[in-house]
Amino acid sequence: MSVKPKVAFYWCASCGGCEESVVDLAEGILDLVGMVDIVFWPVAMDFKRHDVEAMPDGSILVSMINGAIRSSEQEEMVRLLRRKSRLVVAYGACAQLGGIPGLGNQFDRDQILRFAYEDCPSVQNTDKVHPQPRSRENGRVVTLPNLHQVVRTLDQVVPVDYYLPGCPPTPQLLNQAMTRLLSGDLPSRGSVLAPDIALCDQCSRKDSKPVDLKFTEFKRPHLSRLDPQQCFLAQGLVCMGPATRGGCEAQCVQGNMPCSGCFGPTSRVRDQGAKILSSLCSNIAATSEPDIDRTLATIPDPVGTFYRYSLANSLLRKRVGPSV
Amino acid sequence: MQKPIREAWNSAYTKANEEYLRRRTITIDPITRLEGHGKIEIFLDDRGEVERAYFQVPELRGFETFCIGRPAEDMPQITSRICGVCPTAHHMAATKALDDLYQVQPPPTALKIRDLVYNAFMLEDHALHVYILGGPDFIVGPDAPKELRNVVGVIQKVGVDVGKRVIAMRRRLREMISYFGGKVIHPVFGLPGGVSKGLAPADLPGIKQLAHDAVDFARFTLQVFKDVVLKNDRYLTLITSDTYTHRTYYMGLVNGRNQPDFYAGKIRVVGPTGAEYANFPTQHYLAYISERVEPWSYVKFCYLKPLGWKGFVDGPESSVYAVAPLARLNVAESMATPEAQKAYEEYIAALGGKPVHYTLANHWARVIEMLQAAERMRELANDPGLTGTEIRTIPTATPKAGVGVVEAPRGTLIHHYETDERGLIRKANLIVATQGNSARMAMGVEKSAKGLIHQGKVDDGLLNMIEMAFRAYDPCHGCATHSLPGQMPLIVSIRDASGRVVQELRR
Amino acid sequence: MRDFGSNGTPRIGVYVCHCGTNIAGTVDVKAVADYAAGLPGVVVSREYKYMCSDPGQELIQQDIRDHTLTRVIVASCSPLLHEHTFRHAIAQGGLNPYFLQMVNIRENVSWVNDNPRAATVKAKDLLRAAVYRVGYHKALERKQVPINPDVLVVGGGIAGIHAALTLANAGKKVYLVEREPTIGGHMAMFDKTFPTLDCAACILTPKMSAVKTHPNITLWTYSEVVGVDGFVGNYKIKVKRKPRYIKEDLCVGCMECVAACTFKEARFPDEFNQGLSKRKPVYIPFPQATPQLVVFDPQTCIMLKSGKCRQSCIEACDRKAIDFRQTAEFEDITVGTIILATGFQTFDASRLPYYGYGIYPNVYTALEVERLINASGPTGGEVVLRDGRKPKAVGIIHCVGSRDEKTNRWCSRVCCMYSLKLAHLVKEHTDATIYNFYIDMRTPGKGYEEFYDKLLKEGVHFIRGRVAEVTDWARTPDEEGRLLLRVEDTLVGTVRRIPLDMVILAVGLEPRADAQEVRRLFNISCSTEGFFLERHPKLAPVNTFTDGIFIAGACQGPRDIPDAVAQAGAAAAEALALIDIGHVELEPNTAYITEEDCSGCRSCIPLCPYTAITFLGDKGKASINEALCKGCGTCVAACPSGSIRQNLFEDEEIFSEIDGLLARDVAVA
Amino acid sequence: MAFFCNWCTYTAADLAGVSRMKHAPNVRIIRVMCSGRVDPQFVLQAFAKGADGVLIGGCHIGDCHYVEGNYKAVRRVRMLRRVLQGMGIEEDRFRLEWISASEGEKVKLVINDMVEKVRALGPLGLPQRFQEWDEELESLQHTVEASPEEAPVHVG
Repeated sequence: MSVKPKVAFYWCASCGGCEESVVDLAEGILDLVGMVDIVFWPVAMDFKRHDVEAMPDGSILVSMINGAIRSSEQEEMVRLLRRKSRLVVAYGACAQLGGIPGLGNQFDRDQILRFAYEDCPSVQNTDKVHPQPRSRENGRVVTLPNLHQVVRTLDQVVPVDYYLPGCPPTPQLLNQAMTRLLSGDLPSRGSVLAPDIALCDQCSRKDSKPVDLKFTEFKRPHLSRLDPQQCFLAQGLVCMGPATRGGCEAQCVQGNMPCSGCFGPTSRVRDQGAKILSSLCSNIAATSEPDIDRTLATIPDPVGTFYRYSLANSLLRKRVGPSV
Repeated sequence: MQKPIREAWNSAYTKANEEYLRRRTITIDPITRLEGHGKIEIFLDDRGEVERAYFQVPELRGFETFCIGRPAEDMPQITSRICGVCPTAHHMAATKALDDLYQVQPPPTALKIRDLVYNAFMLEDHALHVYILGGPDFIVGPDAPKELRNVVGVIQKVGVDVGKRVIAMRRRLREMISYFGGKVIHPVFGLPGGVSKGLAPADLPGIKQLAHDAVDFARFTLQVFKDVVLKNDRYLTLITSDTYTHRTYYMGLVNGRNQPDFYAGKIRVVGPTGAEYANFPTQHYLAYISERVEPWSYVKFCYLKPLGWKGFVDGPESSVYAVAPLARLNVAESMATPEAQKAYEEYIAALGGKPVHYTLANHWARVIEMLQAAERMRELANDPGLTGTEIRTIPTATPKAGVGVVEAPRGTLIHHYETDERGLIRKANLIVATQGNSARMAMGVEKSAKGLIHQGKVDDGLLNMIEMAFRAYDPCHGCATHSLPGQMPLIVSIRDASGRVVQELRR
Repeated sequence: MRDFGSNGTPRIGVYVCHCGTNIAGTVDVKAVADYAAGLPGVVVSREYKYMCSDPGQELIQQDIRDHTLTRVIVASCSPLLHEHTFRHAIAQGGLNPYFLQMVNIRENVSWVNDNPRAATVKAKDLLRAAVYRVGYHKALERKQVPINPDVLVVGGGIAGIHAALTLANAGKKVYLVEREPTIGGHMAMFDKTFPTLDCAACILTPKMSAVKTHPNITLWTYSEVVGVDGFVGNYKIKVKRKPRYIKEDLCVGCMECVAACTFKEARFPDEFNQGLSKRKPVYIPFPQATPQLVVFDPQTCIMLKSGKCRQSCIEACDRKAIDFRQTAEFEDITVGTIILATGFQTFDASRLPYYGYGIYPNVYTALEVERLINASGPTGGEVVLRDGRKPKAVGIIHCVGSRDEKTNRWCSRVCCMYSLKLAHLVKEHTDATIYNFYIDMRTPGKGYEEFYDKLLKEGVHFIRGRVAEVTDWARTPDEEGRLLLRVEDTLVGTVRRIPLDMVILAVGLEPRADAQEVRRLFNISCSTEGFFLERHPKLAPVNTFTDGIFIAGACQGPRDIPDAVAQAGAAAAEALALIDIGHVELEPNTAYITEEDCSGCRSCIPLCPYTAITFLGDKGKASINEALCKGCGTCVAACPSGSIRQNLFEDEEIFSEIDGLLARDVAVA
Repeated sequence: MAFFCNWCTYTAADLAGVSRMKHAPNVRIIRVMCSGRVDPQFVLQAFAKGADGVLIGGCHIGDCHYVEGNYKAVRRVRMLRRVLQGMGIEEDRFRLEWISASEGEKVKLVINDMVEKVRALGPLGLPQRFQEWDEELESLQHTVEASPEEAPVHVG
């Protein structure tokens, strides 16, 4: 039996980008493998659920779980890993905030199914067949896991010890986190393993933002020439940077596009969307309600813009009633 | 480096076996005991012969729905989250859909940058599969112990230096994608009418060097494949065995000279005989492609609309088509670059002419595509237009609808958006690569099951053989159902005529 | 002192006040107190008749000692009323005053609910919110800012004059700003004052000249306050001094220029005399005007209008005081406190056409008659009709523009008395028959009722009823050329038709037309009718909601001279009280930035109206100047990374209050 | 649930009390210094914790004790409306009113009117909805176990 700490990686409703980000340790992955026993990692290794079940409770030092929770099966798996692990880390935006799949919470599950299997233009499905939890084909019963009607963050299903933010987290953050967790010098429970300060702090364009910025309209990126040096807000584009935790090295800004908020809010904020809304709107130049509305109309999709990654984790969590 | 892995595996594997033996005596609820994201249900008749095998994918995220109401220009970033293994494919398909939506022609420099990034992505993604996901079956060998059937095993087989070379090359390619895209996983540079970031002349030499090394790397990989795989008759027999053969239609993007083009072109379809069935601009995809819904899987099954759904059958009666490397090389008349062309001719010759119906030939085709991607990178890197400063055309047209199609590593990827006049999504339709193969995969699984299970007797060897039947496609169910990507852990439940589970095998 | 934050467990004392029956009458205070006793962290929970009384406060202090309380919650009246009281109380008990949380179960519960059950439930909810919240309270210190001892008085009527003199006599420097060319206000227009009938000028002019000569008073007439900035103790004021076209230091008011004016005849209506007489473009409003300076009226002076004039006035002035190139000047001053005494305006009688004002020449307003009676008035004190005849019958209509749904609903308080005064004076001057048409006679005040009796004995007629109309529609030849007044005599119960020669309209008092602008300028509130709003109708009648700004006289509501003077004294005393301490203590509800949290996104900087937030370029962080911050919390709500916090209104405090308020509903679910 | 600014609306509410103007008992007032302090998070928290409606009261435009805090409030509110709409929360459940210190009457009218409108909509009850939603976390297993086809079968 090895004495090395055991580590597990698992995925739920996610795109696999988080797995890739582990692979993106590149040469580093070999060091990682040297430091720990990876006892479970479906994407790259052949260890199975029952291998995990066979382990004593708490025998895994840390489970890195990515993806939102969307199905009964994912839910079960994370409950199992929780039981087997001393530490559970919500790895990446989907596990921490719900991520892009969390946008599904603005719609009903049935809407999603109806479009995918009926209304979708390329679908031929006259008798409106849907995938069924239990279906029969001449006597044979075939089963599928059911989809939850709510997309959940990991900590809405099991207790989470730490969070590694990002869509996906950077290999640097993963390295730091690993080193920290393995060294046994544990940060306070529930903390996010990234700087607790907004992105502007490390943004290369910070100094180009004026101190008296007022918004008369919000520009859409595809309709504006993007200055490669100037602060996006100063250019009139919505940038989530001020309301978003740093630690990503402002990669999107390096790609000359504004921050869309994947690192989530700082520890001092409960609802990322509400906060960026408050800050942007407060600085609108217009004073009369019609003018204000005119300015605000230039943000056509507030929910999708302010809650791009954090809807499932927002104070309202899910749309109430049928969506339009 | 391998030692800890083996230790870890040993302990886990012993436990696993005990567990497994214990389990044979109990039957377990199939849903709650299901793991991973692929599932195969095999039904036996009274004689213990396979009556039916189901290949299932158990999840759906519903991107098409929750894209509604979002600004179209957000699509490249939102839809890339369908798959983190091939985010660049979705990002690019979406971006092209926006070009079409806004009726805007990107400047030449922007097109070259997109093409360069896209081929780099093709190369590194194929490398991922060849060396880490799918390749182990061949490089390490289908019957090698499973603790070695992974990247570590590959490194052991081909040597640590090679392993490091693979990792280093993927890293450099991905760093180049990050240079333009900001992030390699979920890049941000795609905009209707161009790209957000250009190439600084100072950085050109680095890119030329990379392109040059990439070609070496692709050549090298082809060599590895020849040495390890083609020199081994057992593999060849396996590849050409009937178990892994399906005579279906094939689909892929081709340029004007009917050569594979990953980034652009028209869609060409050839039939089981290799004759051209269709060749149409991407905007017309709805006239040719339909999706079939089965109650037992969340994945939809693509087929050729004019032929209608004929069921999971191949041969002349089939309406099923395949995508991905095998298909692309079948629809192509030649490769777009010289060295790839040479390799292509060898490949056709070795496999007895076109079309190649052997599923496992995908691995070989994939390596040939790596070569074309690398060579194309080199062409672009040496194109003086690459460092131009004109990288955006600002859209002026009122948006209505747009279609964008690229060849993702795993096959033809289609994004189709309809918007209101403000450019807010009204309807989004996404047909992703793995769906193109899902019907053929299901057939493959059933065929291998029927070929291998007799009198209810099953052994572990079956599992890997079955897995190979679909892993050759490098199935990305992250794409297919917005479920999960990469290699698929899977469970097989054997049920008797009464529907009782008599045996469960895990792989 | 030990401060229990969210992490520690506070020891809370809860005190539910009966407020006599004000609360206990509707809310089951016992049930509320018992409920509170069961809430987390509450170690003692009591109810008491009057928590604000000494025994009540003593009770709290005793518990703080006996139970080592760390937090105190008082459920009683509005915090606006007694928060200071109880903060002081627990401070005496040895606890930081800001460990108090008040629950408003009177104004917000017992007084607005009939249903005891609902009221009690609501009281419990509010109390639970306080229990959730108070644990997060932090120990805070009040910060002191020094008070500038100088005072600004706005308005040179009797109230402003009295306030200014009181302060000046106390040795304080006072700036008195008056819009008109002279101080004196309405009182200067009166002939006599009720009920003593002593001459207004005789008692006013000494005070006016005292103002002029007082070393501590800077008098700026023909001037307006145009800018107010800063806060109590330190107001920055900008005063606009309109050009008189006279060098004030040179002019002695000899009026040679007036005599020499190109216009031989005075031909422009004289504002001071309500337009009953004429003046020249250069004039002195009235003989006792203070300061004694002429003023050129740019609307009528040819020189100022066209620039083409003989300018005979200039030769006439041997002191070379005239200066047509004069322009408005601006004075910037700093004061610590402000007294607003901007007065009132009289109701515009032409708004009630059926009383014929502006239609029939012999319908006058009370103020016009005041001028007619006045010896220095247009007629030298003769009460005559427009055609010079002496009136034989005079009617005084009360409540014109008062107590009237159609115009002003309030009682103007002074009309009854001045109508009596005018009745007496007109009778004295003309010996005419006098009729008073009234709704109710209101004569509260020292010697007022006696004055009313006197008039009754003088044989003045009093007819109770609201006058329907005044016309010139004669039925009989002897009615020709007279005014016919129709009124229902509600005492006799008949409609009477009375021929008169002169009708006097006792117009009511209104807020000044520009009261709203003035209110905004000084950032205070107005009541619904438009008079300036006092902080508390009974306990703080001269205070406003803005610290250091006080109100005196009729700008706060209709009142007579004695009341205006008394209130002016009160306002002066309030100002003096502040000045005497030398500093004000400000609520420590200021915002602050935790520097390590701030990303330097600059979103907050444009938001602060007091420019309290600055960007530290070297650190790349924002920083708040506590002295300038007034604690609105706008930047706190807007900070996108939650890095700005506010004392007394921390996010956790408000979140926990929300959670506490709604905790019941969740429990129900 | 109501957030009232200290200087205008809260004072007006006191005035309503002093004048004994009865109004619906459903409202719970939280005092802040200025409507500009009302963080959109507070509104969402209130809804999430069970408020059926949220009312913000501030000084009339131009009358803000802090010059322009209420301008900031109205700008946020206009956008917050759209977000709430996007999350399926009816318009009448969220309201911003300018009520000056002297308008005790208006406090009564606004509160009664809003309570009436919200009552017509019925309870929002987000906490209960969250509970219902979270029942699916366990329930799924049960439904599956309950179904005969998947009943455990013992072999050997």
